[in-house]
Amino acid sequence: DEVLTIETSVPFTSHKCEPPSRSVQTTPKELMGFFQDMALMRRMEIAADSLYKAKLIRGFCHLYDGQEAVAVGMEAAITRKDCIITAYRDHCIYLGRGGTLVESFAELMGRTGGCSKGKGGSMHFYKKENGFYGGHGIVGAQIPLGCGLAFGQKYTKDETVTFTLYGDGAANQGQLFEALNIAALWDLPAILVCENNHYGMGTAEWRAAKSPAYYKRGDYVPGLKVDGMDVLAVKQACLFAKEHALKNGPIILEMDTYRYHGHSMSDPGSTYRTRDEISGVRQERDPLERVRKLILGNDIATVAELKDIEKQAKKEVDEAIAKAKESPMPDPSGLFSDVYVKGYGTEAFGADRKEVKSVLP
Amino acid sequence: DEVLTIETSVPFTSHKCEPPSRSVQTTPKELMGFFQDMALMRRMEIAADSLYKAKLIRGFCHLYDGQEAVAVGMEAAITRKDCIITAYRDHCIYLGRGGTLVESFAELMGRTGGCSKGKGGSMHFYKKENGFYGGHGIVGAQIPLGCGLAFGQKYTKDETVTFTLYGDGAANQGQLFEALNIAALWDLPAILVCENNHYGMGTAEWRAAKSPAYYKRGDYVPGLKVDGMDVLAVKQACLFAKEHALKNGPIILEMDTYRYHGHSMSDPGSTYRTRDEISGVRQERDPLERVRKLILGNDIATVAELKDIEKQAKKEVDEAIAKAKESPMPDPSGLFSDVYVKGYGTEAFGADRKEVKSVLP
Amino acid sequence: KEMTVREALNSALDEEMSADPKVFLMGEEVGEYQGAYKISKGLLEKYGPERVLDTPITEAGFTGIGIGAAYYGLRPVVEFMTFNFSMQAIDHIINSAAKSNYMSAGQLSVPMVFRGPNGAAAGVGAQHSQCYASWYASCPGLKVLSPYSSEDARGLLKAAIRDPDPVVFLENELLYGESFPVSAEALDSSFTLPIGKAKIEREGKHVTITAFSKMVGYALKAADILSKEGISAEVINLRSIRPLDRNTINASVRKTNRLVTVEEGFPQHGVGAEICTSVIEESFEYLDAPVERIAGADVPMPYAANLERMAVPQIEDIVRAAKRACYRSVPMAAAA
Amino acid sequence: KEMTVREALNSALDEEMSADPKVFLMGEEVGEYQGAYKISKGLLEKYGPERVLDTPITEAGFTGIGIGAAYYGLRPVVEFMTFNFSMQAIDHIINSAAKSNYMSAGQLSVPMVFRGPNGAAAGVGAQHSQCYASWYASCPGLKVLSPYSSEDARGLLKAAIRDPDPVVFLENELLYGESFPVSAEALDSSFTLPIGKAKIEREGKHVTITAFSKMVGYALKAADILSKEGISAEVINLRSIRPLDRNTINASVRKTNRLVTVEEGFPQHGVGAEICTSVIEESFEYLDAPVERIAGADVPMPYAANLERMAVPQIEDIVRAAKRACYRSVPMAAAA
Ligand SMILES: Cc1ncc(C[n+]2csc(CCOP(=O)(O)OP(=O)(O)O)c2C)c(N)n1
Ligand SMILES: Cc1ncc(C[n+]2csc(CCOP(=O)(O)OP(=O)(O)O)c2C)c(N)n1
Ligand SMILES: [Mg+2]
Ligand SMILES: [Mg+2]
Repeated sequence: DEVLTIETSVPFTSHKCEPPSRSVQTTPKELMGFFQDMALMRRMEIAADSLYKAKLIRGFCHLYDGQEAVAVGMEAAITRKDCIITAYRDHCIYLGRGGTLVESFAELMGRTGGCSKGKGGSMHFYKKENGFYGGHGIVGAQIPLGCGLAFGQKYTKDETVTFTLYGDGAANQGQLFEALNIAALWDLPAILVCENNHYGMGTAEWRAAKSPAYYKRGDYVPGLKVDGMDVLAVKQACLFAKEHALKNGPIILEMDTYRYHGHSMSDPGSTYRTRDEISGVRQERDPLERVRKLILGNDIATVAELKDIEKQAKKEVDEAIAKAKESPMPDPSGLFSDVYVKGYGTEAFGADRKEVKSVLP
Repeated sequence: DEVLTIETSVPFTSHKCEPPSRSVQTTPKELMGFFQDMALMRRMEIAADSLYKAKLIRGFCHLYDGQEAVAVGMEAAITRKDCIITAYRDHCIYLGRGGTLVESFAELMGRTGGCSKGKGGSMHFYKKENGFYGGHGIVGAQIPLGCGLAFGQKYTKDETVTFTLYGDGAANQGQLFEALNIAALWDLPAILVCENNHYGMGTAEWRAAKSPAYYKRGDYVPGLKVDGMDVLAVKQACLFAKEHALKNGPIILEMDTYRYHGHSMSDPGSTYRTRDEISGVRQERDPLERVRKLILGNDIATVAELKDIEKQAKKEVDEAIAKAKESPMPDPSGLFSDVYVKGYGTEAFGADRKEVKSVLP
Repeated sequence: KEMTVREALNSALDEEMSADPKVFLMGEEVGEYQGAYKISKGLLEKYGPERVLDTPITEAGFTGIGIGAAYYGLRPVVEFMTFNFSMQAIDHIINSAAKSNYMSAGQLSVPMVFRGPNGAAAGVGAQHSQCYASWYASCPGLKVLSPYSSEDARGLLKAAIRDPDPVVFLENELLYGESFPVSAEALDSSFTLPIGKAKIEREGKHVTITAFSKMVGYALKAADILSKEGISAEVINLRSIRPLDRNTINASVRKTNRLVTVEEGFPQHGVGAEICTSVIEESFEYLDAPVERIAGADVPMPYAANLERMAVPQIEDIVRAAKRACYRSVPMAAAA
Repeated sequence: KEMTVREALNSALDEEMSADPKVFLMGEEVGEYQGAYKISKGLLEKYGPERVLDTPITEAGFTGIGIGAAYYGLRPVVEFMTFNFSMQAIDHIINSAAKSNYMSAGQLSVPMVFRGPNGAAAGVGAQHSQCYASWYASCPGLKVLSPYSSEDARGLLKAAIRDPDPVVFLENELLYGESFPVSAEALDSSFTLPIGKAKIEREGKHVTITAFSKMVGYALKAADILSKEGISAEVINLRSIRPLDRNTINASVRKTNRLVTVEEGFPQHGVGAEICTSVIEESFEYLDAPVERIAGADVPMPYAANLERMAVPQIEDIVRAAKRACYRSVPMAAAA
């Protein structure tokens, strides 16, 4: 495959490190893959929106559309031996790690076919065999957890790294500073990826952070500010970060990105930001459109071919939903499974303990 | 009274602010007061050590000798309308705020005459009417509490400030970063005073902090590094900080200081640092000796006069202990008092609820 | 007149803020966003950003700041977006708020309220569904209230804000939109309910059912069903988990001689366990049947709708337990 | 052979670290300082700084890191200097450790131990004396153990480290220096005790006394006194608070027909409340007297020695309660 060298949209801004080059190496195949992956993610999230409105998905549901370049660019730089952990906005990260659409939708609809057998829900997707550790619902808590994964990697001398994703809102959490300090003291191969979509729920970054320079958080750890809407910039930054982390310990990547949807399905997403702002980002920075332009500009595929890919994505999503709907609800016995790995034969009780109980294996 | 101008031991190191002048104004009277106050504190802590060894004080007991210049210099810069909150190493801060020796020793011995009527103990001294809010046993927790006091001051437009003291170990706590961010966002008149005595229990600062530059914590808030063994430097820094905080919001003061005793009475204090290190500080940086030299050098008092003050301090301490010993143990009814301000007449139970109970007023 | 629980809470906050300038509200999204669940709607506009404060998502930090402000003499109302997140701040609630008045022998009182939705909502999974009633109510120094109806919500929240001690105020997201009739008296700005007193929601003769929050509604529905079968159930709305109104509970059991406790939280060391024990301690000889405990299943909350339904008490669970207590035979089901 | 609880814990850690390279220890002062209470003495020297890690005083951070390491497949032992400080990390213990295996349908197991001294020590005041047994034991997903003797300490800690689930291991500072006889079997490196099983420390006929940790010793002393007065008390050392050995407790009560529960923690929603309720649920008809509950006083821990003594159960409280349960008359004291 031919190698292309493409300039990132904007330069990297660096803190306490030499930034990587703006010239990113890629191939037509990689670009086509990026387009395909992002189109699929975009479609999945739009479908999830509909399923939610049709009341087939319950509770919280946080969509990732707009931020796809982060998930996709990161995967292009790392292997499945590297670990990823993120927050509740986890559908696309899961897909990027090799999760399937059917398992995603089945989980969202609370079916046994889900990646957590319907027990986790939207916020709790996992794929441990591919290095994906969730899906965490408590803002900021995944940051020490991710540093702990990195601890495990260092302890077992695996020469791999962990990417810990969190939002701009989460970046103010004290446990970030605690974990970062320990990661730095212990030289853990931990990469903190702040997905700065500029809002934590309805709060603009500057209202929540005196210093919204998230790539400088903690000050003593190197950091890089990256255009998170540019999949190639993300890939370049992640390659750089992985190399850095293996040699020197933690590093922070701030991904400048945007979520098109509201925070979750109960948030219209339009009271704290203008429609112009949203459509401006869509028009000028959309990650999928950027790749489309690159593909067309480099004569890698035609407009129609790309449209076909998008149609194919829609078809895959629709088929997956149909399949997921066929997956049954969990068996009632599932209420008591997986409370423990080892239950020692003790009894666990249902709401009416005289009526429903179970012996934990 | 004649005004003296004295140079601080070392220059201030500043972060994101213009440091105050090294030339500090004082008077003979003030210097004599400093000597007297510090001599009394020193004596009090040495007496507490003996009382502990005589088993008259129980549990934890954290002594302040070596760090007296921080308590005394700070008080010289502020009023009792300003607030102070600190950690468990609180005896001398309490004394500085106008607490009495008798109440201190009575509290240490768990007597009704104690500042918390014997219910708090060594770590829980308070003197709210003079702006002293404790005495807190959980490392780092006093930092948001102190910012909350500052919030109260701003809310009520009192034009006063809060000094929140914490150790180098506590400086790594995430809640510091959380509180500092909020204090900065809301322009709270909060002064964070890191008493850097270079050890958190048995852990040297550099083993606990990747970046031990505590005056730069958080990065975006101004800070000042101060020789905390030089009472005049402390006073100058606190004057500066108060003015700053009222105008611009939070500021950090890192006081370079030293504790002579072990962390608490169970720690000999000699396994993680050398005896040479301790005696070196005593000889070269002792806060009391520095003031003695200033007084003698400026012909304010004679060697004998200063010795007399120290003797007087010893006498006061001995008398206070004798008095405190006469204070009775709390009445058993004290077990149930102050659980609530308003108990609504509900019952509270003792260990054997059929035997001991009380109606809460 | 009818009023939703949301309106009741909102009006209570509004009235107390208007009555006492020391009262202020802080928390995530309470201001510009009008509250994640719109409890604080309109308050920012009315009282301004000095008294309605949006915080960063840093529970330990802002809770500590709230408590410090209470030390200083203000009357903060700290909202947790849900009580699950209060775990990040629980050291402050226990060690900085609950214990301060005692440790300082009365010098450092902490007149404030911690409030927000508690327990299970719908489909929000294991990390967002925990009930904290028993944890907080185990701690001396705290008061713990949990309203059911709009009248409860108004009367208890207003009482909590006026109370000189730290109050943990456990709401329920699924009740926010529910409407209840409210009396004219309850609409008066002077209205409060007494802390530490349970309410007999429905009088009965044969069995006592205790519940709090959303479960009161279930208990009342169960009582309807039971009455059709000739069982007269007395339903006690606890309102206050700490102080627990042992007198009202025991008096009722001394009358009915049978007890069913209902709660959505985990069973072990739960509210039901305490109520059962209190009745054994004080009214042992009056009990004609074993106490029946209905509680959340002893598992983390599953997401799937069918499992979730099994994980929280249903009306039929209460009915079945009440019948058991009354020695009506019920068919024994197989273990799951 | 005699052994202190400290030596028992130390040897258990040593043996498990030696047997499994995935086991490591982290916490404040566990390394160079040899442990704030010297439980980890010699381990840094023996296993090096990769496996014995001194942390900063940042419980949320290092606990989260420990749990992440367990996700990855290691077997961390996280020491809290005391369990009071675990409140800064409790969100991780509950939401990141206890619930992960369930939420992930078995993908994310968390094989680790949280350990340290729990409950009252001597003269350390309100913020350093809380017992967390009932809080942690209320949470499905966690196992909660609390040793009394050296044999308990060895057998339970070794079992906890080998267990594939998160275990909260509640020690007691005042027991660390106590010596107990240990059998040859218990000294073997293969020795473990079963999780979820209580131990009958002393058989008896007239009354059952349940206790855990330090209170087991008090219960045994109370049983000595009672035996001199002709009352034969059966003393149950719970060992495991979750799973709770309901079978052993109920079997004992079915034999003795009387129950006294003893714990140092706060009474409301405590361990005693759960045990009482379990017995009411399963053995109501066997009870000949109200269950007697002995617990910490319902107040924050006072510092003064005389009040502190009143705030925790004493041997005479247990004796008195047991006699009451056996319908021996006791003089009623005035309210305090
Ligand atoms: C500790 C905690 N507090 C509050 C919440 C409620 N909450 C969920 S997501 C969220 C906003 C987070 O914003 P950000 O970190 O920027 O991530 P984004 O949603 O933008 O991806 C809040 C407040 C929570 N889940 N956990
Ligand atoms: C949250 C918490 N963790 C641990 C402890 C135990 N502890 C008490 S003091 C201390 C050391 C604190 O060091 P530093 O902040 O430097 O203050 P210093 O004692 O030197 O004044 C520790 C670990 C505690 N009290 N609170
Ligand atoms: Mg965001
Ligand atoms: Mg220190």
